[in-house]
Amino acid sequence: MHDTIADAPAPDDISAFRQEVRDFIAQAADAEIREAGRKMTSFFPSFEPTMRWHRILHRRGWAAAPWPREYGGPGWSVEQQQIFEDECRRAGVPRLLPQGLAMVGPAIMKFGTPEQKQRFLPGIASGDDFWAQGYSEPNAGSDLASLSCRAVREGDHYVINGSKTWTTYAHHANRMFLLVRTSTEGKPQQGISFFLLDRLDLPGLTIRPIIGLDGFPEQCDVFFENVRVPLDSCLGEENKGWTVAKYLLEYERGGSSSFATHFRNELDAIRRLATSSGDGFGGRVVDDPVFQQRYARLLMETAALEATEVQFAALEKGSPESGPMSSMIKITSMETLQRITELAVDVAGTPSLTLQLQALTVGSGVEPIGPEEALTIMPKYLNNRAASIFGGSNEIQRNIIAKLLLSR
Amino acid sequence: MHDTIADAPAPDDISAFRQEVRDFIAQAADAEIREAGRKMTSFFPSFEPTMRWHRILHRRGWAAAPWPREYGGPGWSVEQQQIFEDECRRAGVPRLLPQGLAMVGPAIMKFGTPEQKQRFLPGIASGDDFWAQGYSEPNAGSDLASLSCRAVREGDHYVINGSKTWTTYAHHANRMFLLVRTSTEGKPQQGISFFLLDRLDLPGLTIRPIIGLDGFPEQCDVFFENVRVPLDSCLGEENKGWTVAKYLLEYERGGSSSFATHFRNELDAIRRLATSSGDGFGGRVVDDPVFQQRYARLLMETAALEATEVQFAALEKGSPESGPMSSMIKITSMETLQRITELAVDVAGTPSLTLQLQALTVGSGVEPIGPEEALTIMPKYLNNRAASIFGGSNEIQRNIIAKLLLSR
Amino acid sequence: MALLTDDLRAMLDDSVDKFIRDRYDFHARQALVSGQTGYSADHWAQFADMGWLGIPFAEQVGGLGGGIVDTLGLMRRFGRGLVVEPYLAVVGLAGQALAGADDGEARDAMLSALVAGDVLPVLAWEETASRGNPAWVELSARGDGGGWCLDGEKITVLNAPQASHLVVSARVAGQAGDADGIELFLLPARAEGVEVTGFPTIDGHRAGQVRFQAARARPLTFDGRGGPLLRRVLDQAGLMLAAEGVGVMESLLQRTVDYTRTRRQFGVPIASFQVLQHRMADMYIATTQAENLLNLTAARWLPDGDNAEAAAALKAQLCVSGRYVGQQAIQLHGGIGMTDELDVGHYFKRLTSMGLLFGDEAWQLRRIWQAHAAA
Amino acid sequence: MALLTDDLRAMLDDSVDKFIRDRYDFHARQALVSGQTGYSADHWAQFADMGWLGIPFAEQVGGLGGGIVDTLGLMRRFGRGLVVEPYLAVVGLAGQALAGADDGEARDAMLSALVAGDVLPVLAWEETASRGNPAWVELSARGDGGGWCLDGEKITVLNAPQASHLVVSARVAGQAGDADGIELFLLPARAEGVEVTGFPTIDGHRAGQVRFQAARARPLTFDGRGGPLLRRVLDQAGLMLAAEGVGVMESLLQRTVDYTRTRRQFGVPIASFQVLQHRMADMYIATTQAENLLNLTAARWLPDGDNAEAAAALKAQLCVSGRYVGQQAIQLHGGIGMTDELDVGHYFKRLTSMGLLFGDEAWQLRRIWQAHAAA
Repeated sequence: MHDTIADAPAPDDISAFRQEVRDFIAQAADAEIREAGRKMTSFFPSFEPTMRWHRILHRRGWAAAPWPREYGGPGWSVEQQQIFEDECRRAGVPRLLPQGLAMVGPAIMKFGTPEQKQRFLPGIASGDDFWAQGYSEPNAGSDLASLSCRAVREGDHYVINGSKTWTTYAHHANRMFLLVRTSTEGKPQQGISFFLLDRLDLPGLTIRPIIGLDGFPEQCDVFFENVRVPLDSCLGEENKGWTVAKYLLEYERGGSSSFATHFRNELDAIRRLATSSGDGFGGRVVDDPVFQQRYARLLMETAALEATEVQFAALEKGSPESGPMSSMIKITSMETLQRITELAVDVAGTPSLTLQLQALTVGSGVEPIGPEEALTIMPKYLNNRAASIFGGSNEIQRNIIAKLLLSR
Repeated sequence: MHDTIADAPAPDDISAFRQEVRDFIAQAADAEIREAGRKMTSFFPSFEPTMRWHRILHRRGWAAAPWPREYGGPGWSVEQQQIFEDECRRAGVPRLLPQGLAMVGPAIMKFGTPEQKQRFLPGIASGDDFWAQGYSEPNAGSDLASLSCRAVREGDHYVINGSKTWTTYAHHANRMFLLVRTSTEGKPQQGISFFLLDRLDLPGLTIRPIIGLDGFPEQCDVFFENVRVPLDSCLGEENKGWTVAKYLLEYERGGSSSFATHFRNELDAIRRLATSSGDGFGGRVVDDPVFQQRYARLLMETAALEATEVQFAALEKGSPESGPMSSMIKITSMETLQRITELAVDVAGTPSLTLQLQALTVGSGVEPIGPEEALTIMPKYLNNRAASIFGGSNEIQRNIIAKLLLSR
Repeated sequence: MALLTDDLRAMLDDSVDKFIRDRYDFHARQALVSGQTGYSADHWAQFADMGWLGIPFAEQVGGLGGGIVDTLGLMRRFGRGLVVEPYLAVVGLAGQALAGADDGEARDAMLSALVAGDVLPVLAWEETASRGNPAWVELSARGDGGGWCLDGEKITVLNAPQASHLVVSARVAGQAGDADGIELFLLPARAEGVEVTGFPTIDGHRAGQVRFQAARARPLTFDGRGGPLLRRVLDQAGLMLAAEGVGVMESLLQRTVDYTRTRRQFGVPIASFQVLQHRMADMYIATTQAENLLNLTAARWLPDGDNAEAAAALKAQLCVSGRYVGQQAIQLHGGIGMTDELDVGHYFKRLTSMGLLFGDEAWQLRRIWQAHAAA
Repeated sequence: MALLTDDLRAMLDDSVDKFIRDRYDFHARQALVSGQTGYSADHWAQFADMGWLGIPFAEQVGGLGGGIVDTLGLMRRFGRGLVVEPYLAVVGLAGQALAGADDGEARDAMLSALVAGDVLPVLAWEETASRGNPAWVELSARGDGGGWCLDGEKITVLNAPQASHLVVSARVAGQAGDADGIELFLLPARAEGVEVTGFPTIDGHRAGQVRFQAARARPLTFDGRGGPLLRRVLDQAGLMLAAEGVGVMESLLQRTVDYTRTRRQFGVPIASFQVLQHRMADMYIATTQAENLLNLTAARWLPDGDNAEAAAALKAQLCVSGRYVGQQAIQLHGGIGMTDELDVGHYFKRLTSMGLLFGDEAWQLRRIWQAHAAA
């Protein structure tokens, strides 16, 4: 096994660090922030309290945990980052939104000009800016190369026409990164540019929230009608946006986050619910061997996922295994997650059918109907149907694996 | 619901008929015939005792149960045929081999000349002849249209060159029906002829048994090297063999036999084994809720299969549903069967790993090692891996369904 | 077994088709879902006029004299149209409970009004700890001289906020879980001591929690016949639900086939991808399995007998088929299937509800085993 | 955790690769399988010479001083080569039981002979009613002054017909199912009162039923330490089996990819069909899940600690992955995969065996739950 830990601090320092993190979260995360963590029903927690938590962490210097120190990161070892993440999960605070910190931020670090870095990175680190991601289009879902939103140079501006969809929280965003077609020559991947928009209150730019299966707006359509943006909007070279996008896709697909830890937390919650749920015969669901088998099977899947995450993290960059294994992580993590949400629904039973938009709204003060633990179960089940669709559908991921297998 | 029963006799006659069948089987089926039924581990029971049973039934006039009276059938109603089949299953006698009775026989009835009918049907009905089926070729499994075994006219003979494979019991057969290419013009399906060979001891014809996963020879390779057969070997017109083959495929795929009844018998056997099997904690497997769920799920699948069989039998010939539903029956019946054999293996546990070629051989007199009920479990599991391959693989069947769905 | 003539059933089916076509496009349906009452009283009056409310009831109460099997054509079409009117709850659940009541006077009065569209009784049977088990009744009924008092709580009472009356399972003897000692009671939904907490459900329907505190109610059954009646009613409701589910599934299959034919990716319709073709073949299989099992179960249904194993198998198949068809319909539609704007997600959510109502898959498999082992 | 140096392990792995390449093609393997003894004594002597038999044993008995994790490279390669020599039974099961024995004299004598290739001890633990449970021991050991007598029966004793000695779990106190009261005993396989009914198994290996009637045996453990030792040994054997299974699966995946690239249907290589591509992607995933879990489990293995949950998860994954990869390899090969002539069917049968040995999937899931619920 490769060692995945760099600059590992001494054990004593580690436990002191853990305590420091735990103490800080305990005093800094207020009730509404915790409520936002508790009421997460998709990959994206409630916007306002999460951004507030982002800014609180930033003031402590901890918001951009994996970032290098020069860009505002705390300079932590991998182990410290892991501890920080563990403690955040344990405390139930919301995960910070990834669009800036984990997506466009790293892309700007890698491909940005010094001017772009200076202009954009501080606002991402601080949480003063929120970036929307403009990749998908109505007719280009998992097939990014076919996108048709286009930008044409006119004097000292680009003029953008077209639309983007599945743009998470665009209605909350003040900035946006997006892929646009700047040329139709060559292969479809060529001629795509990666744009950074520093404002969204532009003439011709319209944002329309999309209501999801759970009844909440999370994604948005974004329409561009002759939207003018300056020529320095490109990240990287014009027509070379595919390189940036691929870099980010890899980043997103493999992920640095540990799904396994998250899944164990979800499973713990199911176990608690099963412990307080009747089986219809005076016993508890948790004692039903059929429940136990499904649960144990998910623990097994989670163990295998953890093992794959560890293996993936230990792979050398560009190793031939990293392609298929990153797709494999996407497939197995999302399918296991979907099965976890299915089990939760079955344990919760008919009370999970109750639609509780208000009780789910952070800060509403509305009490849930039925058991509190069941409140988020159905929204999670519904929202996570998207887990095998977005970010390159699982069908696309299997195509990728097969292609690599057959080309060996 | 359509009524599937034609010429239904009165209830009293029916129960008298059932008793008559039961009595006859009880006195006519000797120990070895029953042993052949008990030791069936694939769709094909042991050859010798099964053909002996065929001839015994023929003497009673009952061998060709679904055949019209003019060709030697007993002239039974559908209900009587069902009762006869039920009673045979109940008594555990082997199913008669289908190649003659259910495959080439009906094809000859539909496409044969009067001379062919007279020449071939009596031997099929009586069990004096056994026909091998020559469809598959080493390079044309589920893709029959691409077959390359060819016959060329030379004077008053055809000369056959090529080979066939997966030819069940060819090493026991004295006759054979096969598809050969007689022309290379037009579409691949055109130019295929359906041949009837009235002897297999021909110069240049070689039969080589293939040992299967279970260690027994059941299938054969058949090689043709300048094998000369008379010009009247064609069933139907030359180059129109595809029509005959399609007719037979439909016949085979939908089947008139009730898988559901068979599966319930198999499930009963599993339940008996589970009743006598320890669960490792002093209890019985049959009382384990996890076993019960898997078992009940298979009962459910069997109920749905039965419903589909009933629906299919009630469809008008040529109804638009009959195509997809016949493929559906093939898929679901074979996949349920495979799951049934999996459950059996899990209930039997490690004793099913014992390889017992002698004890499985009908008439060997060798006692099985371990529980008698476990003897056939592993061979069934292994052999039934083929259930989703042969007779048009389940992938092909799904292609067919999708094609029909998309063409509506 | 159907009781009505083929002609009459065909006529009913046609009238439902026409209603769905003329009055129940997706936008009209969504307007009802987001409205105050969650259904249309006009529609309901029309149901009464068309005789739909009377299909499975005796002619003496104004019904058509059919059986539960005769409602299946309507239910299947309601599935296709995603109808939210409380037909299952009123006709299938409370209505069937009333039809089996020992108190002939209450029965005839209520059913006459039900068939006329004047009352909306619903059935309250599920409790917090009952999962699928109708014998897990903790809610108690005590006789106090002149009458009976109910105390306890019911959950997921379908269409409770819209109900005029409640039919309630209550324990008069024994302990929760005992098959004996259960009776059914009738009371107005707005009676004293009744508190209904209504809510929308994820599938666009309405339901409620109902608390009873010394609520006075009239017994509908006697001598412990409430328990067996309730089990029969739930089995019948499962049959109706399966018919609705088949309607939902065939709609989803059709929409998915249509969508994949028009949606293009990588320069071709996505229906040309073999993996999606096989997925649709499996959706067809799942749908057709449920449909065939529904038909066979209906054909063999014993109006007064024990249909437990067959009902459990059908409901289990509905759970299995419904989950597969619903999930794959979303998957094959991709992101657009995740939106509130397209009907696909609403069909999916209805199937999700169906999976849980009247006992989930594991529950039904357990019942299959029990019935099978007892046979 | 591995105990040997990376260099030494790499050397061992290379030597196994060379052996498989030079001496173990499929036909050579099949000749062994159908031969009288079912393995090659020459090979075994070579295993001893190469030091393979000593990998997980102390230097004082001639071993390399490694741990069970150090055998995994070899086991994986044995999986690729479908090796039938009784390495798992002798080194993994009996050898590990002996290595943990309290009787130091018997231990050292047997292990020295084992490492030298002079004895073939095997472990007899499974009984008719024990399923995966090593505590379900009915076979009894009674002390009679000078020694101990065994009475009872063991089933599926791996490599029993080839064994020189038997290590047997026996009950000295308590009842079948009790975790306490179990000790391990040693006796020659041809001792008086021992009857071995040998047979081939479907995977080309050998096993046997063994009956003990007043068979005199020497105790290897005392004070109830036999039970815990046996559980540890079985967990270790599961780890070795998983390594072998990963070797089998990667071979099947490679063969399937190769076959679908060359086999043509409908005028194209069948590897061009998307459905088969996805099937192979899933075979890759299943194989890689098992491989990664094997590696992580090995890295975290506690040589003397409780590995129960991790061992159960790994074995469960082996069952799940092995079943899928084996079945799909047959399916994608079509008819040819059903024949004795091609190695694919033999790999499949080995995976089938693995699924049942040391407790099947349901058994392992039960153990996962128990360990998890206890934590």
